[in-house]
Amino acid sequence: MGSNSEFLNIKDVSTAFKINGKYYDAISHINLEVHHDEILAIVGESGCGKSTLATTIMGLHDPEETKINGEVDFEGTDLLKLDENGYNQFRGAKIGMIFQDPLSALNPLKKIEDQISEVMNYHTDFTSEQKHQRVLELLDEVGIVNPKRTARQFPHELSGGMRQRVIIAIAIACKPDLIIADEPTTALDVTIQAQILDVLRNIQKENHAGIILITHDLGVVAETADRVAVMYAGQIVEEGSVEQIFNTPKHPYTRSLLRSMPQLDKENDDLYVIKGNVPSLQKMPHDGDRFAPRIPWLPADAHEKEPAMHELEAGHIVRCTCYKTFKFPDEQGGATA
Amino acid sequence: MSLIEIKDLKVHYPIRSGFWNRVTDSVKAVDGISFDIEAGETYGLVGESGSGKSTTGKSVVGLEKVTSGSIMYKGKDITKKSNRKSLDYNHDVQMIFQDSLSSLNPRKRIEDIIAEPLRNFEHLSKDEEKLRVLQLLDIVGLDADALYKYPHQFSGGQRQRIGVARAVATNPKLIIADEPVSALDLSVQAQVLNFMKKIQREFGISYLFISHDLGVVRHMCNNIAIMNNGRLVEIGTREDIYNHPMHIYTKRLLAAIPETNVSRRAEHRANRLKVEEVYREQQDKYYDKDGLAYPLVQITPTHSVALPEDLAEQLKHEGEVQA
Amino acid sequence: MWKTILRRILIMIPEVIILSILVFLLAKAMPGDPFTGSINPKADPAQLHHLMKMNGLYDPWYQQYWNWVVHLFHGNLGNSYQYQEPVTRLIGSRAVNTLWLALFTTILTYCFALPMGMYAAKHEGKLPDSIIRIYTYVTYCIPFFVILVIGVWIFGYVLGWFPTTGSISSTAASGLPSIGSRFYHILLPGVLGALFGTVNVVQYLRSEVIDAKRSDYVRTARSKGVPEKDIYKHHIFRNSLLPIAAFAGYSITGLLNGSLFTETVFSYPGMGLLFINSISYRDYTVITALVLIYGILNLLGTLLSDIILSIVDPRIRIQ
Amino acid sequence: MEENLNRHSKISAADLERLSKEAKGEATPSSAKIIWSEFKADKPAMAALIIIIVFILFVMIASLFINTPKMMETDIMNYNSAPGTNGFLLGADTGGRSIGQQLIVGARNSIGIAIGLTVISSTFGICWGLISGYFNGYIDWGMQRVYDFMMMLPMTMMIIVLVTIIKDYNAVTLTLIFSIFYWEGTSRLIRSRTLSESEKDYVAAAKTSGTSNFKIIFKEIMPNISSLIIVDTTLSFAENIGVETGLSYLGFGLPMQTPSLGTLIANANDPNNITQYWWTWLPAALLIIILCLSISYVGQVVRRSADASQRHGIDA
Repeated sequence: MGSNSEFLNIKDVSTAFKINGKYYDAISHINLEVHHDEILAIVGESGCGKSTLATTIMGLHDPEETKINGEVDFEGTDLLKLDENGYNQFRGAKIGMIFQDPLSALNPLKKIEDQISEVMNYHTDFTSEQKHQRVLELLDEVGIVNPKRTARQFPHELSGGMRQRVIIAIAIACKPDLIIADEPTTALDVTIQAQILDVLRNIQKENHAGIILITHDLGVVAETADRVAVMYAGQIVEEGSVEQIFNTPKHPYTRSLLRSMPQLDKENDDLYVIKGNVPSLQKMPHDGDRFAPRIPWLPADAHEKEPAMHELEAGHIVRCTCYKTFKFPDEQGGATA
Repeated sequence: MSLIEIKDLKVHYPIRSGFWNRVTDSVKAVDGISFDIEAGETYGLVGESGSGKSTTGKSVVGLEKVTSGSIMYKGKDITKKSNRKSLDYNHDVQMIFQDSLSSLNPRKRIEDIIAEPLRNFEHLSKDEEKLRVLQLLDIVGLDADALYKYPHQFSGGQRQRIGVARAVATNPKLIIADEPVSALDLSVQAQVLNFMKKIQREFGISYLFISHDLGVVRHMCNNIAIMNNGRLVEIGTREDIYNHPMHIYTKRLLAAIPETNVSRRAEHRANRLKVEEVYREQQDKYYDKDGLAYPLVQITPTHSVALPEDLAEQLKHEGEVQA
Repeated sequence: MWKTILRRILIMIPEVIILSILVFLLAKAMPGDPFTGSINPKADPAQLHHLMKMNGLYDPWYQQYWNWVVHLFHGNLGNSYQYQEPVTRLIGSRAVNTLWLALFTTILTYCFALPMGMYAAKHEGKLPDSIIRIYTYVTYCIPFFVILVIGVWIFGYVLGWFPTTGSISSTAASGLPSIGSRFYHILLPGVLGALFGTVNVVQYLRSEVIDAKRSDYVRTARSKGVPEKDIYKHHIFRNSLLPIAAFAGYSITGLLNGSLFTETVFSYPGMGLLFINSISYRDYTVITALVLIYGILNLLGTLLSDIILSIVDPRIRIQ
Repeated sequence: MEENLNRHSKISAADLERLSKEAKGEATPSSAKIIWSEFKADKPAMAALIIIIVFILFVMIASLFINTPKMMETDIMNYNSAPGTNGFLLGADTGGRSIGQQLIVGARNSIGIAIGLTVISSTFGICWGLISGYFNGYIDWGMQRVYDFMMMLPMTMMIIVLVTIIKDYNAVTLTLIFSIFYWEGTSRLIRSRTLSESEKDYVAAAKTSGTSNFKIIFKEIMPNISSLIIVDTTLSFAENIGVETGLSYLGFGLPMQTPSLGTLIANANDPNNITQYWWTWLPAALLIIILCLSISYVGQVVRRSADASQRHGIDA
């Protein structure tokens, strides 16, 4: 996992959406690297900008409604500078994407085989026989029991888990270096979720791909990720290895999130509740720590004016210095609200 | 006597096919389940999508036409509409829905939404009613200025709390909570669950808590039933289900819960794959020839499992030996 | 699927029977009789009485109905009192004209509507979209017969570009010139019908395309690296056009209804004009036959739509 | 409950007035206000609305001063008088009757029938759609069969046959005959929306709150499709002007002695009139076009205000 294996370098990327004629930042100044052979999880609650980051990398935004700044360096190319045609050389070929809702993400009127081989039409010069073989191979690889039969079916004839496997097959058809999985298991049952995560992990091992796994589910992160970036209100607030994040979380938001999970042996206690709400796009605070309003008991001088990222140990980065003095109200030395 | 007793409940939907469009088969959404809910407890009903848990909840609250079986409340079978009417059943049994946006009428103000059950079941003066609504809003942690607003002006968590306030309005004995927090973010989920617990403590309400999230269910419920394909496969206390699961389906479900302890994840994964393997191998043993679960057999006073007789005997014996 | 179609047809039978009874009774209830006006006004009442009796007009209604149905099954719709010729032959010659015009209008409608709907949706919210939307509002709300009258006035009388009556010029030679003349006669009503009949197809297609544009499967296609042009071709247009195909059946109803007006304004000898004339002459046999035919054509239109839809959409396809 | 609540909530009767006053200050505007503000923000829409209202009031009042039987008397002397001659502002027709006066009376008749038809057929169609969509099972099945049958009937033909059967019909009977056939479009639209509304949880919540079916249909579901109803009703109004005038044009609408915009346009059936005496029919045709365009434009504005994302006026 040396730094020379990084192939995706997101530098200072901001994406703003136009709402009633004005632009509002959905994500601001994101810096991230993705390496080969790793699963990077991006975790946060809804409205924190995780999906916007994914669609920004994929170039799926309508240029008239969005303003994107920064640089997405993918194997030496700045993706954000590409035109539509240039982007299409990457999409599907070197970057694959997996979506949340497996039913609507498949064209209801096309057979599974056609939907998988479509991606090969544009990125390979396979003959139709080769494509057919590859489709069967892929379906087998993602764990579909009867590839021949499934290839001939329509999406509505498959179960949710099967459909998600098909989506994965599409994403990996051209052996991409990067796979972006946006909430790939949210719509699925927990037993299916476990299977899909296994499939993802196996694919990553086999293809030496890098995976960006976007999810709100801390359990999924803990089970699957190698590295984790925690996002809040359009910014990354903490980044580190999965052990660093789960065993020694630093940022108040990370710690609050982990604390609000239902926990073993504390069934009769109340759960921890983070005060307030995630700010909406239009009401995003622009100076100071964006999480400060939700930990009001922490004195204002505990926060930096312009919260910067601080590296605590190799790979473990935290925004703002407030983590040093932060304590929960019920902890020793924590002030009451 | 239990608060509510569900006995051999079946909800089947006919499938019509063939030339004359006759009923040739049926979808057995709920296929003969029985359980009791005690006063003041939270009863968990767990299952994957399509297991029939929501249908069960809707039957208990009277929204679903029951094919056969009985739901006894105050000595009357409320699967009959006339009994529900004569008991003012929904005064005592209310519901919280999963989708908070869809469950609040977008064209009604919050006051009218919360007051709806009051207007139908309790005849209060205007001021009494308004006071009651304000107090209910206060209890779920919302300000009075919510009164004349519309549902879309609130966040998901706030809306779900409005739903809770409406369900509590008539001081019911039982609330059916159908996936009340699955659409919510983690921090908001905590808030709603806390309010539900608080209300239970203060008003002595029972919940039928329907969820697919085993973590949340463990946090909320004392007694739990696991549902699979329209049948119950295991019933027990929290302790029974989480520490001594007996049915392979329960075991498989528990093994699939993601492990948050990062250092144990390899071990956990190996365990899950093992359980998965066992599940595949022993499936015929735990399900009958139609792939359905067997009737429940009592193993301990609190713990029942859907097993064929020979297997049940064996397990009972093992249990005694262990004890 | 054949079973489904057959079942649909079976369900239609009682509908057609009820319609036939209804039509028959209504025709009977119409005031006047077909003879008083058509023969010598000084005719002997006894002779008239005899005529009525000969034609079975004094029998109880169910008897008359039964006779009518029996004849119907022998392909005999009776004689037109007004034209003194078998109704089947009379309607047959007129039906060709009506269907010819209807077919032309339908084809033309789709030729106008499909590109318009797709273009509007592709440029959603921009100028072309607004123009097309204004166009559809305008054509939607103005009553069609007003357009026809103004159209025939401007293009037929004032400019003199198109014929204003008939279905074929009396001087046209047989063969190619006769086809040309027929086509010349349906050109103006057809174009007007198509220009002002596009609104349903355009709006439906536009909203289908816009939905498809925003759908997740199109996003999937984008993430596959499919060029925009191909996304429209293989995903958006294909998926939006399939349900549109089913509209063709339903549009029959509208066209038949419109044929009464079109044929009156253009004095075009089709079934619609025949109906209007027959009403004035109380020509029962023709009236009943025409209402029945129009009703059955409406039914077949709906059936056609259902069949098309089930063929093109695998989700509805029934084994 | 009361004691329970009093025990656990710090709000008491003393706070009632203060709190509800505070809440009123935060209240959200109702949808009627939103529609009105949309009209205020859109000048052409306002103009269209004013044109329609002023025009309807004008013909209603002006027609009171016109003696219709006298107006309809034939006067050979004024055969096809051109506009501005013989004291006819808009000319006269083949019977020497004033076109201007006929326009006013005809417009009143046509609009009156259109309003009557819209009220009756929309009310019926809305109720039919709501009931058929809300109750699944046999009620819906039966209603659907009736609907299918009605859809099969060739409407215009049936109306013509009925008109010839009924002796001494007048504007009221004519409106009723039209109403038999013109509720279907509305009912289909309402039914499909009701079907999807009925599946939403707020309907289930109303059921578990003990609300009766009747109340759920008309007080819970109907307000949620009210914008659809308003839009559909305005557009049907524009369409219904075409229904009566069309039939009158064919000669099966209002009786000969009752002028309608349709009978005026029917003057164009005479090749002489259509080529030489354009004033006998063209004003009526243009009047219908302007009227229908204005009404439909108003309908579009209402539709837009119902869709929050397209509003020009205030945000809710």
